[in-house]
Amino acid sequence: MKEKILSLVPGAEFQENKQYVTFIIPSDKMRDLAMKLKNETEFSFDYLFCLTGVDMLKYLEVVYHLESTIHKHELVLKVRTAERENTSVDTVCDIWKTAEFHEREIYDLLGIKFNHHPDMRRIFLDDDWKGHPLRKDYVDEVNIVEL
Amino acid sequence: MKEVINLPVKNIEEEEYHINMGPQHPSTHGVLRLVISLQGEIVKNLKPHCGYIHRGIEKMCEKDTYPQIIHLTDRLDYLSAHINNHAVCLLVEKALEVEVPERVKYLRTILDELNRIASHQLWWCSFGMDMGGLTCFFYGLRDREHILDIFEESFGSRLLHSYYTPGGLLQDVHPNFQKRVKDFIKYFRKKIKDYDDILTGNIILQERTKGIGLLTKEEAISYGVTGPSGRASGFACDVRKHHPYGMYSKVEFNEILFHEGDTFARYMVRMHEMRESMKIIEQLIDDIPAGNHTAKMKAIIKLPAGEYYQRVEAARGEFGVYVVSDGNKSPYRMKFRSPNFSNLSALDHISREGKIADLVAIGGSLDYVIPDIDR
Amino acid sequence: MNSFLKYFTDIFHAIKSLLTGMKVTGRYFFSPWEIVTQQYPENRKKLKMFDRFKGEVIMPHNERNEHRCTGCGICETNCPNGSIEVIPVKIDMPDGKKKRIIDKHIYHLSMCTFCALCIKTCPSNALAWGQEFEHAVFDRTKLTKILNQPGSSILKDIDE
Amino acid sequence: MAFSIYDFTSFTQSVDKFLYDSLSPFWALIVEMTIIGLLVLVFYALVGLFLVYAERKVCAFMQNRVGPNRVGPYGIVQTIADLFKLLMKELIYIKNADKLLFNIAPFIVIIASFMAIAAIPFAKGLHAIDFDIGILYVIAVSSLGVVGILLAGWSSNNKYSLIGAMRSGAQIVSYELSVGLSLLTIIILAGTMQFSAIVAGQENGWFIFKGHIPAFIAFIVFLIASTAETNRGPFDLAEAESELTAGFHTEYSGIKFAFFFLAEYMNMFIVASIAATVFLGGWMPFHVGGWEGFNRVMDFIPPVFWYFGKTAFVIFMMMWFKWTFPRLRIDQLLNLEWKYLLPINLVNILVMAFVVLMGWHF
Repeated sequence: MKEKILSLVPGAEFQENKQYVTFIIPSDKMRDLAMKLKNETEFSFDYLFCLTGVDMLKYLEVVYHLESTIHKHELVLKVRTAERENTSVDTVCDIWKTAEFHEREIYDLLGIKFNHHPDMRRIFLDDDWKGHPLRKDYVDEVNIVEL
Repeated sequence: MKEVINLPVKNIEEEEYHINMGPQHPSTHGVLRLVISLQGEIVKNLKPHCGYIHRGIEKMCEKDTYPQIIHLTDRLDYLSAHINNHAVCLLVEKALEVEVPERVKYLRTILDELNRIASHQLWWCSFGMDMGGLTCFFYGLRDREHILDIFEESFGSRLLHSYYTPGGLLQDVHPNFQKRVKDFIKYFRKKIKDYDDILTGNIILQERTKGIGLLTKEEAISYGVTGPSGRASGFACDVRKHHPYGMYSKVEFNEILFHEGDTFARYMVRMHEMRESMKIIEQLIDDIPAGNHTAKMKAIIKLPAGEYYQRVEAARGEFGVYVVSDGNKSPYRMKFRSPNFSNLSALDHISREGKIADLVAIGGSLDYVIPDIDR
Repeated sequence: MNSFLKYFTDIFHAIKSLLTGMKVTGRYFFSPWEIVTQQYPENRKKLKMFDRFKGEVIMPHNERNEHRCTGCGICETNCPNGSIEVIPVKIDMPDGKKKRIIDKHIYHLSMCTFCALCIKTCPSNALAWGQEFEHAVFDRTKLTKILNQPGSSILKDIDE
Repeated sequence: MAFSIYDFTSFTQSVDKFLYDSLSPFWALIVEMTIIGLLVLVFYALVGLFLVYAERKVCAFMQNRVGPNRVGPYGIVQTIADLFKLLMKELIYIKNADKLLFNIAPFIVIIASFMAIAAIPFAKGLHAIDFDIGILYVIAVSSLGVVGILLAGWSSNNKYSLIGAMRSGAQIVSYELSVGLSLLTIIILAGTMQFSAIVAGQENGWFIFKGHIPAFIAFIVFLIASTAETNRGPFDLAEAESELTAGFHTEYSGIKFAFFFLAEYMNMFIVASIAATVFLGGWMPFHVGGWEGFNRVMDFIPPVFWYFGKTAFVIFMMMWFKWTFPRLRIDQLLNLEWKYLLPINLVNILVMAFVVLMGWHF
């Protein structure tokens, strides 16, 4: 599978991970790859079981955990954003419907915008909330109590 | 004089109006707000608004050590607290490559299943209440009490246990544990017949749930609807079967699969799962091996740098923990993949063109626990 | 004709299913000995919680008013919510050395989530669960408790 | 002034005579009406209090609970305590609500149930007014209550209330039919609409036994339809607390809510007493033709007890329904009426007419 994905996306970077096959995908190629992974029968990754974001200080990362319910194989894809502020990644919520809520959550808590998302609003916090709490540089002197 | 505003009068039959269901509403089971567009009584559109009980648990985890995180996972899906604890414990054990004693595996599996039964009992009674049958509520709670007593005797708490620790259990179970569990199974096998008599076979329930809230298998997979709700659509998503942990690879049990995908199928999956869970417990309870209740762990648990993911089957679906560790004693980023969050996303799709009463039935059958959605 | 027959069999099955349900509730109505409600304030005298019931964190003292807490503060660092504060004092020993003992072991019951980490990690087993569960008070400052009793001292064999 | 617990006729007549003798006819009428009004009011309150308590105890026992047991021995004063609570609660006025209709609605509901009591025979001679068309009067009056429910839902300016009221309207309009038709079945058998005559006709056997199969079907249909007409579970769609929070009385508080609450129980009492009177012989004791000794023993039990016993039985059945079944959906509710109850009822009337014509009844 490693070779197949590398051949599909030339810019992909393989990452060592004990548990899952992991790739770092350039953000502009992600949507095409997702389309292929979902639709091509040899992959048929139809189940996105986890979608999350990580703040890596220099950049933000979106992590896609995929599983195929037919072939029972799993794959982890990561997309790195170029910078921290005003970044955006293409949405996959038309490919895997579950991504719709998860992308809203990532936007809410990490501030990564998803292009072409039908309803890009905050999901947990108020609409006028300042900042994105899961970022490492988020400060909130009132609500976060340091023990 | 009042200003007269002339709005174009729409066809009154087609006019939609909005209702806020929640944050305080008897059938949202917590502080969930659903903005429903109605046409008469028909639900045309539905927008869930979450976050009323968002506590930022993922952010809190970034400050806590791994043993401390356990007690936060209790507070996600509070009805399957053991199973959530199990996920974090398994993740830490996997990362540190610790082998837990057999006894711990047995006990954890039994407790998980007891927790699943308790959760399904509570689901059954609240579902009955959503449908208007208030008596179900008391029967369910009455039987759940027996499980909670077993829990209380062994580790002192009834709902939020924090009983699993990385490497084992906090303390050994009470000497009465085995006997009480066996008594409970005997008792509940009798009482579950009442459940079938009063609700399952009831013509009103069947009429109200069959063919309501259809979710096809493809949609279930796409929406990530897991657990009993997913299995009712034919999505074989039982983590216990497909990615076994604990003792699940060694016991015999069926993955309950229905293919109708309607509310009644979701109901039936849970009813069968209670029996299936009892079967698992019966297989394990007699030969719990003697031994230590915990593996040897370092005093301060530090995960090696890297990424870890652990999936378990919670009572409402697949619960996942994703940890990015930088080698410190607390995680760099911790993400809980909560089953209810994904299940909720399908609610809009499956309740459209139904009636308000259908929405309540569908909501009851999806069995959402709001703190798990909001985290 | 078939649909006509179905009409009546449907009615028959519906009534049968309703009667099965009524049988269950009717049976419970006429068997009041199956009532499970506990009469709480009345049974207060008899009500005994399980030994392991987590009511609150206590520090057991023996009859000579001695506890086992050394004031090391491990419980404080392990508590996820900051509900334990250990305030030690240094006292002068007869042989001239200074020794760290506990002055106050403050426990905020209002912040405790009953995760049992303090009890589990205590190296000298100084803490335990108390079975008291009627914690309702009118003022939440009353939920802040000092666990070591006034005038108590540390047990000799822990000390050495 | 002869007083007998078996026959109130002479007692009521002597009271009547005494009043007319000592006062002018106009004032006698006024005093008589006042006395009856007060008696009915007291009766109303007592029955309401008792029924609320009974409902709680019944549902508690069905649910393996004890039920109210704090206020007074076995909690019998619980409802009175609740009444005081409701009396002392604040009456909340809603912005943009239609004030007049909002305030009138609970009264309409309660007056409708109040009026129906007048025609019900409690025992021989214990009867406020004995109309020639008693059944028609009771059906007409008891269906007035829906006007109050509709007004309450509409004037509250709350969407939940409105949905509840509309459901209630649709429900009562349809189930009124079944109630009427099932009573009509018995009217055919009895040949009269006067309550006293209907009861008298059951001296040698209740109509449910006399009319055998068609009467029994009519009884079942009446039980279902009247449960629906009183907005009780499993037909409590107008309130449907898990869907519409509290339905049409969401916005009501304090004593106005208590009116709705009381009216629900009174309606239940009224339909139960109609069922008892029309199908189960009213205050008439249980007689089996030919068994003289047995009939004598049955006669020994006063008619008032027979009447209340039968009513309590029907009420218990309705409570049993409510605390067992899940709620129906609105379309199923209407399906049940129009597809099942109504055709069965119409056929049943034909069968009954045939039975009566052929003289097959007892």
